Order: sequence, then C-alpha cells, then structure tokens
Amino acid sequence: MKKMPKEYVGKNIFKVDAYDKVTGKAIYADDIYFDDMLYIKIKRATYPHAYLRRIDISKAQKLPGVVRIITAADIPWVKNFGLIIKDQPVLVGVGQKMRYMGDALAIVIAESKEIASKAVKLIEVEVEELEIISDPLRAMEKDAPLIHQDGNILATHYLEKGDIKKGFAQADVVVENEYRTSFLDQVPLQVEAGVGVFDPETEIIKLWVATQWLHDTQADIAQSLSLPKEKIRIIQPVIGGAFGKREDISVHIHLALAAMITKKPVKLTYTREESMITQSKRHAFIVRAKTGATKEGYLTAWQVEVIGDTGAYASSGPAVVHKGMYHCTGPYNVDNVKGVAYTVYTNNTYAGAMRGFGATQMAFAYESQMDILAHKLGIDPVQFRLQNAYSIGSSTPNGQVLTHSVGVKETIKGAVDLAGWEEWKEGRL
Amino acid sequence: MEESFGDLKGCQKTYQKTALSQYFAPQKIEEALEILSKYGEEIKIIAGGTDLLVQYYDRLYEINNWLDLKNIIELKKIRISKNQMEIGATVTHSQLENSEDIKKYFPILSQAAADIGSPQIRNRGTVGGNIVNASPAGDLLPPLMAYDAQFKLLSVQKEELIPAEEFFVGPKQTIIKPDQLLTQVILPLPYEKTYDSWIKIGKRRALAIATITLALVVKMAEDNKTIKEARACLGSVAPTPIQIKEIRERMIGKNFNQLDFNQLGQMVEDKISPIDDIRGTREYRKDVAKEIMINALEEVYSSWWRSYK
Amino acid sequence: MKKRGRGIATIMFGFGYGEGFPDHSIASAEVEDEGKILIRTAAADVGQGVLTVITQIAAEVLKVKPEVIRIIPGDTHLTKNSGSSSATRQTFFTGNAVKKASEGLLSNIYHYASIEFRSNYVELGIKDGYIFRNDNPNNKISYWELAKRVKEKGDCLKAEASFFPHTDKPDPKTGQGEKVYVAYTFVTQVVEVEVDTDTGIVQVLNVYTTADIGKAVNPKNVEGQIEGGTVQGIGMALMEEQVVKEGITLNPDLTGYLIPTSMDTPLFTTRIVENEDSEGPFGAKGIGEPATIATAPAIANAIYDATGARICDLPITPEKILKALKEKRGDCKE
Amino acid sequence: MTKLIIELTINGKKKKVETTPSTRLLDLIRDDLHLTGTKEGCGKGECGACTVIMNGELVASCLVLAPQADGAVITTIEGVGDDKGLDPVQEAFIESGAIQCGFCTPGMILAAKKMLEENLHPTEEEIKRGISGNLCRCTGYQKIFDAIRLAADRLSSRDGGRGEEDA
Repeated sequence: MKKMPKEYVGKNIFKVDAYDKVTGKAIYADDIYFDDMLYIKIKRATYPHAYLRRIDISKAQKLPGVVRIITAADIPWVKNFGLIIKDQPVLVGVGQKMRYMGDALAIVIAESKEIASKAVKLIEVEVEELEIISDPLRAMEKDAPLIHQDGNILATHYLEKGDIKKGFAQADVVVENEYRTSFLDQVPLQVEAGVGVFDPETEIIKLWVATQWLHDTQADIAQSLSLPKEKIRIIQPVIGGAFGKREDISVHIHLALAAMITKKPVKLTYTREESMITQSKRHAFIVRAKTGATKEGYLTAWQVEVIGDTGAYASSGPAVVHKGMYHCTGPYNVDNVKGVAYTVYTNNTYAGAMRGFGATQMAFAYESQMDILAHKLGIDPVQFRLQNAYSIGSSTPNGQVLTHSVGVKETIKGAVDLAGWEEWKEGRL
Repeated sequence: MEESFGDLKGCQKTYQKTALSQYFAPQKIEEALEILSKYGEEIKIIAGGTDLLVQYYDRLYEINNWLDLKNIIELKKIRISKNQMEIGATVTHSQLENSEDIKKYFPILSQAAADIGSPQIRNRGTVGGNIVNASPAGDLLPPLMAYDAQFKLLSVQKEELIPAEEFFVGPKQTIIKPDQLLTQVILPLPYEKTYDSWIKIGKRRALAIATITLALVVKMAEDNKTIKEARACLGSVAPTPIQIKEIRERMIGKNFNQLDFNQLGQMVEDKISPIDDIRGTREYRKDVAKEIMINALEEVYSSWWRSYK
Repeated sequence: MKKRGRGIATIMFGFGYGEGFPDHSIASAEVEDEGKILIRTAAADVGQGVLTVITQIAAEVLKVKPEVIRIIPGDTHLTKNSGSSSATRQTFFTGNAVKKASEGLLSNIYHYASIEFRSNYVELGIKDGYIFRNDNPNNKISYWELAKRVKEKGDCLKAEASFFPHTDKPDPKTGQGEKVYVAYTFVTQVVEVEVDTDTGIVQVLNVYTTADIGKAVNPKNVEGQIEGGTVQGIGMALMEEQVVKEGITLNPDLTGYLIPTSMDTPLFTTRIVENEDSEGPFGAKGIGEPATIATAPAIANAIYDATGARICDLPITPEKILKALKEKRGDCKE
Repeated sequence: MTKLIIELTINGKKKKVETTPSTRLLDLIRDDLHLTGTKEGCGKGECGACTVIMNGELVASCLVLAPQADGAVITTIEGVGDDKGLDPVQEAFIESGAIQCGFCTPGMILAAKKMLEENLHPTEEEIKRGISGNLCRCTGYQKIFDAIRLAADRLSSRDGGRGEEDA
C-alpha cells in the first residue's frame, strides 16, 4: 500500500515546549509563589509497622511561625485514597497502624520551610511496634501478622493456555530458573511539589501540581475529602519527568486540606529523600520460570510463578504484577502456558507504576530463559528467537490473536543487521 | 529579636551580640584563629561546603555560627618552597587537577582530584575539606598519605605539623581540635625516579563515591634499580585511609624482578578488613584490593621500565 | 582483563490499559481568534512530547502550520478526560482523539466553506489555513474569517471527539481474552559490553535498537524516547536498587541511589521499523515503555557472552560478577 | 536569626539582598529573586539541576551558602541569551531534540556553555565529562551530546576557529 507523503507527521518538528524549557521560563509546580504563602512539611511514620499510640503536637505548635498542625483527629471525615484500592490513609490516627516509613502522621503548616521543618522534629510520637515484614515470602507464610486485615496476599491472578503438562512432555530440553529484580525509583528529576489555594467565593480548591492523569487524581482527591469533583480544580504545571511516579497521590490531598483549613496559599515540596521513601517504587519481582523446547529449538511450554512485592499499599500493584505475568513468554509462540501471580503486601515502600509496568521485570526473566535455552540447544540466540517469534496469526499468552502490526521479526533482523552480528561472531571464532 | 546587619568582609565586631547566629568571613588566618579560640565547638568552619551542606541538608538552621574561609587568600595558594610543596587548605579539587606543578610532582594527586564527583563539586570542594571531613572514602587521602603528606594545624597558641598517617583516627574522626585550623598540606618534593599509580573503583563513571581506592608510590634509588621507598595506601577498606606497611617492608631494597606481584596483591587483600556497605561487600573489596594492587604494580613497573630503557 | 561480549533481547509490550478497562481519550479542536486553532486535551506532557505529537497530528489533518496550533495546559475545569500519560497510550489514544476532533473540525470547515463558495466539497481546496475553489485559488477565505461568518449564523467552528477502543477483560481463571490489549509494540536490542574481570565493572559500549512502532510521528523524539529508556534500562541492569532492609530505605538519596550519568552512556544506533498498519493515528503505536524493557536482559546476555557468568538477579553489580567468576558459575543457581 | 545584607551581580544586574547565614544560594535565587529556572533536584550536589555559573565557575547552588556568594558574579539560565535571541547552545538544544521534561535543561545548558567557553573543540569524552555533574533521566544524554557538538561547530565556525585562544 503506497502512503501519501505527509506534511508534518513523520517530521522532526521541534518540541512545542522547548523554548520555555531552554530559557528557564517553564513553570513547574515548585516555581509558583504567592504573597503570604505558607509552607507545609509532613511528619512521617517513625516505625515501618506499628500502632500509633500517642501523638503530641503541643511543643511544635508553640514554635513561633507555626500556623497550624493537622492530625487525623482534626479530619475524621477524610477517607482513604488509592489508585485501585482505597487503602492509603491521608493521616494515620491514634489507634491506627503505620505500615511503612512514608505514612503521614501530621501536616505541619508554617510561615517558612525552616519553621515547618523544625516543628516536624518537635512532634512527639509513641508507637506499639509490630513485626516488620520486609520479605514477601515471609508475608505469604500462614503465621505472618497481617498488614491489612484481608490478608497479605492482595491479589492472585492466573494464566492458562493449552495444556502445560503436554507441553513439557513434548520438550526435549527444560530450563528452570528463579529471577529477582529490585525496588527501583523512577527518579524523575523534579521531586513532588505543589501549590494550593482555596477560593472562599466559589469554595473551589485550586491545585497546581503534576499528575499523569488529571481527572483520575481529581476524582481520588474529591472522594477522599467528600467533596464534589468540581470543587477540586487541578491545573497542570510543566512536569519534570514522571515514569509512573506521578500516577499516585503525593502532595495533593495534604495540600488541599491545608488550603481549605488555613484559607491561605500553601506550598508543599518533598525532599528527594522523602520522595524516595514515600512514593511508589518499581516492584521487586521474584519470577520462577520453567521453559521447555524441542531439540529443533521450538518452544513447547512456559510456566511462571510471579511474586510481586507491592509494599505497604496497593497503588497499581495488582495490575502491575499480573501484566508482568501476561507478558511471560515475550513475543514468542508458545502453545502451552501456565502462570500464577501474587501481589503481596509488605512494610516496604509501596510499589506502583514504573515504565514497563511489570513487563520490564518479566522481560529480564524471559529473555534470560531464551538465551539459556539457545546455548543449551546449541542454536544461535538470534536464530532461536527468529524461529519462535510472533507473526500475523500468533496468539499471546492471553490468547489474543494478532491480526496486524506484528513487526517482531523485522526488529530482530534489523537489530542484528545494525550491529553486524554475523561479522562479530565470525570475528570471534 | 533585634536584627543585625553584618559586613562579611570584616570580623565579629560588626555584629550585634543579640543575634542568634553569627557569620564570620575574615581575611586573615590570625582573625580566623581568634574566632575559633572564642567559639570552639560552637562554630562550623566552611570552605567549599560540598560535604557540610550535604551533611546538614534540610537542617542548616541547626548551625548557629559560621566561619567562612573564602576571604583568606593565603589558604588558596599552591607553592613550592625549598624542597616541599605547600598546598593551601582551600585549594580546590579543580586547582589540584589543573596545576602544572601538581601534575609534574604529584601526578596521582591530580588524578585523584580529577576523579572526584563532578565539575561542580571539583570547583568548590577543597583539599582541606576532604582532609578534615575524614571520610574513609575521601579520594585525596590515599595519595596524600602515599606522598607522605603533613598537615599544618594552627591555633592561637601553637603550630603543629602532623603526618597524614597520624591524623585520621576513625570514620569522620581526626585529631584536630575545635580551636585548630588546618591551613596547609605539605608534601616533600619527590626524587626524579618516582613512579606512581592511582586506581579508583566506583559504581559508575562519574559522581561516584569510591568503593575502593589505591595509591601506590614507588621511589627508586640513584641506580634506578633498587626500590628505595614504596607506599601503598588504600581508601574505603578500613575506618580510615590506611597504608599497608608490610608492602613497604617487602619492597624496599628489592629490584622489580625480585617481586611477586601476585603475592603483594595477596598481602594487601590479607591486611585489610573492610566492611559491607551500600557501595560494596567486604568480600568484593578484598578481592578487588588484590587485583588493583597487581594492576598498580604493573603500571608502576611499566613506567619504570620505559624510563629505565 | 577486559572482555567484550554482545547480547540480544527482543520484547513485546501490550499497550494501553486494556483488559476491559474503560480507557479512552477526549479532545476538541476549534478555530479561535488571532489565527490560532485551539486543541483541548488533558494529556499530561511529562517530557515524552505528547503535546508535540498532537500538534503535528492536528496540523497535518487541518492543513495548517504547527505554529498555528495552540494547546491549553491540562486543567480539570477546561479539558475533558484524556486518560493517563502511562501505559504507552497517549500517542495512540489522545493522538487518535485529536485526529478525530481535527477531522471533525475539518469537515465543519468544508461544510460551511461550501456554503460560502456555493460549491460542492470536491471543488474546494485547502492550504495553510485557507479554503478556496480549485478553479480560482486566488479567491480564498481563511479559517478565521470563515469562523466569524459561522458565528454570525449562530454556530461555531469546533469539534470534539473521543477515542474509546474496545478491549476484553481476561477470564479470571485463565487470563484468556479475545482482545486484551489494543496493540503491541516490539523492540529488539543488541548490546555490546566490556567487562573488567578484575573488578567486575561493566561498561556498556554500544546499543543497537530496532523498534516496530507502526509509524514515528516525530522520529527524533522517538529516538529520544529509546535512548532515554535504554539508559534507564542500563541503570536497572547495572546499578539501580533501592535497598530496603526491615522496612528502612538505606539509600534514600541520589548519593546512595545511583542512576547513570553522561559518562555511563553508550553509543546508540537506532532504526525505526514502520509498517503503519496499526489502528493508531497515521499508523503510530507507542514507544514510551517498550523503550526501556529490552535493555536489562540484553545486558545480562552480553555479560554472559563476555564472561560466561549468568546473573539472574538485578542489578548485576560488580560483586555479583566477580563472585560468579570466582565460582566459575555459568547458571542462575547460587 | 541573624540577617545579613549581601550584594551580588546576577545576570548582569547588581542586587542587594537580605538573607540569613543558613540560606543556600539556591534558595536565594529562587525564593528571593524568583529566578525559578534554577531547579532543586536533590539538594546534595548530585544532580546538577541547580547549577549556576559563579565567578566564572560552574557550581551547584544547593551547596553554596548565600553569604558565600557575597560580591559574586552569577549567571543563571535567565541570563543566557539576550533580547536579540537565544544563545547558540539553547538553539542547539531545541534543534537536536535534547529537551524532554526540561527540568535538567537549565543546569545542563549552563554546564554546556561553560565547557564550550573553555574548549570550543571538545572530544566526545570531554563533552561527557563536561556535563557529568548534570543528571538527565529522560534523554539518555545522546541528544544532549548532539546539541553540544552542534553548538560547538557553529560557535567555532562563527569566530573562525579561534575559539580556544579567545576563551
């Protein structure tokens, strides 16, 4: 099919926001200032897993320049938030549990960053310590204390296609390995920040704060604060990177509360440390993969067990972990597939979205398996991939039949060609 | 609270006493020493700030009194006097990296400076800061130790010269007293026939705190055959930067062809007792210490061989 | 000793939320004053360049220069839901919504212009924001002039559209479904590394990438996504790890948590495979996430190729490599 | 808290500012002077987003106390380019696609500019080293290298290749 030449699509147009970005004119959330603006700092959990028994803000409140300190007792009407499951408290109250070091205990509002920061240190907290569960395998044990009341296994997902037994029976070679990946931070260069203003006339809370999904963030803030959605207005400033980290609520609800309660413009900017401890991580995965192939080098069976450490709260964890499993065979034809994926709570920093959403961790497993198999079978790794790769009509582990746009073989041939793979191999012999 | 406005270029007399915190930026060493004798532990000395501002991130307000060395020109000089090199305490890593004299006489000090952090850090960080901060991973410390540096410490009362090896007593701990100021690093000018090697192992290729470092300096006798002095100093393998004295004993008086590099590497591995931390395990540091010692010996040997031929 | 090796990895990525989730984007296009065409979208530009992509798409459809397109910043009260800037979905979803809205606007322009010119649509030509009769190109009217006349008739030159493709929720017992994701992106990378077997330090020298993304709306920006994603993949493969012990993060800053610097960057060679038979706008698929996925396994495979050490837990630190070499271990088993 | 008055020249303009000893130069630039092109990414000198040129040297403004900058001459991103247009380095960043989220960009441009002032004909390695204090999470650096190369070529042809002697 011959395509008509395009005027602008397919061309290297300069980025529309580039001018503002090279001149420093682009306004990110932390670049917004108001006169008489107040600054917020958050008092965070003091232990990864504990009941809050007492919180004393009296000393902090006496510090000159402290305007207001909000604890859970002040906001009984506020509801939990969360991307998929509303399991994250806005503030942990007395008698409630802190489940990781990022849990918020109090919102400190002061005339300067420095005063707010000093006041946070003056807040006294007493806790009843519980067993810290840092290892998802421990979390899955029967006698492990529960982090949330419904159990530490937050979600279990299954995958079954063809007949896995038959598939392994057809295999001449089977490789079985365990892969592990670690918690990663997205490290967008801009840390979480925002400015909030309450308009007394319209009673609308205006928030200038980055989010990857404006309307979803608005909805979550509104439900948490029991307000109609239109009372929360988010205006997107320029965003300093995201990579999944800006899907979750960070400064948003605390800002809104502070603006509502003080009726003044408020700013909350995390430190990098706070950002890393408090906001979502790439899930640490354990992937147990078992793959079978014939001696001619055709895949016959692929079985996986996935354990995703989702930390203290769900965030997008259940979706991440099963999406990883759904990609367990990579772009290769396998008739018989079986998988189970567990999304598990621990007292680690909660895990959520990060570039690749589970498929990234899984690719490390399946492409290592492919390489190991190729060497075991004595087949060139490129040839092994090519002969198993999808084409039109292939079916994914989900049983989705691909009807168009399946360029996987072209990418393999293209990369090998670019890299001079054959010459390299010959050069080494 | 009464506000007071200070002239930074002057001294404490321009400040009002009611102020909660004081900022001094004297122009003379003597003035700095006076301030130190008065405030002792109640004042923080700041030069480049590349360690201090990191350490006090988000809590700078905890520091009440500051002594800024930026106006003391005397401390910024690199000069040769008699048979020694005098490096002022606030000489920056960039100065060390680019100084022709340092490159000529103390090449691995220049290389170590070039390996520090990033351009921004090298432009501000100082040799004195690196020394008094006394991180086991301080990049300049093994080369300084290997070049037999002495540190000049001044107070109102006295002047002391302390050999590098006696200066460090633990992680971030030194023998310097609150009223003392490190003013100079003094290095004896080496003989012509000195050969040296610097190796830094980090987890990435810039902005890396060392996992392990090694400075090896070997001086040959007049005949350029016999080893007259040999110092192997390592960083990040102990609470302080250390010299492996056994290497010195084993190498002095020998010719290169009498040495078993592998054995010397093993000696380094055996003599260090590093810890596991975020930058590397004990086992890794021991393994790598041996390998980099062998690599350093090979480098020293080949530059000696080139000059010998 | 320094040893070189090469590894390959090929990946797929099903993009969009899929799985029956009501994933959609809404956008509108309108002729506004002062020579601009306004696009409303809530799509977040997190740096990936979606605003540039939709500018190009709107300009292409509406036959105007990209400078004419104005996009208002995302605002819950001025824009409608455009879904998340995640799941590699914005070019595909909001790109399609903007394309459809632009097409809607263009058809309105044709409609009212044909009234002005008393012509059939086929007799009309459009170029750079002007409409004219093909038989007399000098007699032309700009979009903005047309908008004024339309306004006098009590209407406006505006169109809104949404893109809401169907997907299936997989069967909970088996994960099976007819259309679980809207489409798949495929990427292959060949990575060349040099491993210092004395220290275990790995340097990534070359990365060769080919990506089947249907159509690159902006090839240079696609390359930028691939290069950026790859360097994040290098971080994941070799150095990045938030170390959490007993719930406590031991390295919660950029001194302890290392991401690649300019010095850790390899040489890139990239080729984009275009087949344009996707349902995306002008055939485009997404590249954001797939750009990072192949890198870590390709590096692991390259390290194996170079040294015979097979490391199965990330990051592949120098310690792990030295340990594997010492134990002469060529498989995953510890 | 003690207040101090410091004087500095920022982007060619003399300013007198009241500050405190525990204020960082970065805070002074952003909160007091509202030159918000200078960013904070880590506060510990690790990312380079807060880079400015102070007395002719590239520095991380998060690691400089405001009073340490008394009497200093400082250039921030707002001082790059002029009324007539963008600096060649800024132009090259736009043209090369070196911009993504833009948060590292001001610091990166200052680092690039400073490097080219000292060396108009940098090698690949020198380019990499020149910006090694500036982290970028989006671009993978390659387009930034391309931009610096482009700017170097243009600048060196503009002054007839005499760049290095001039610097």
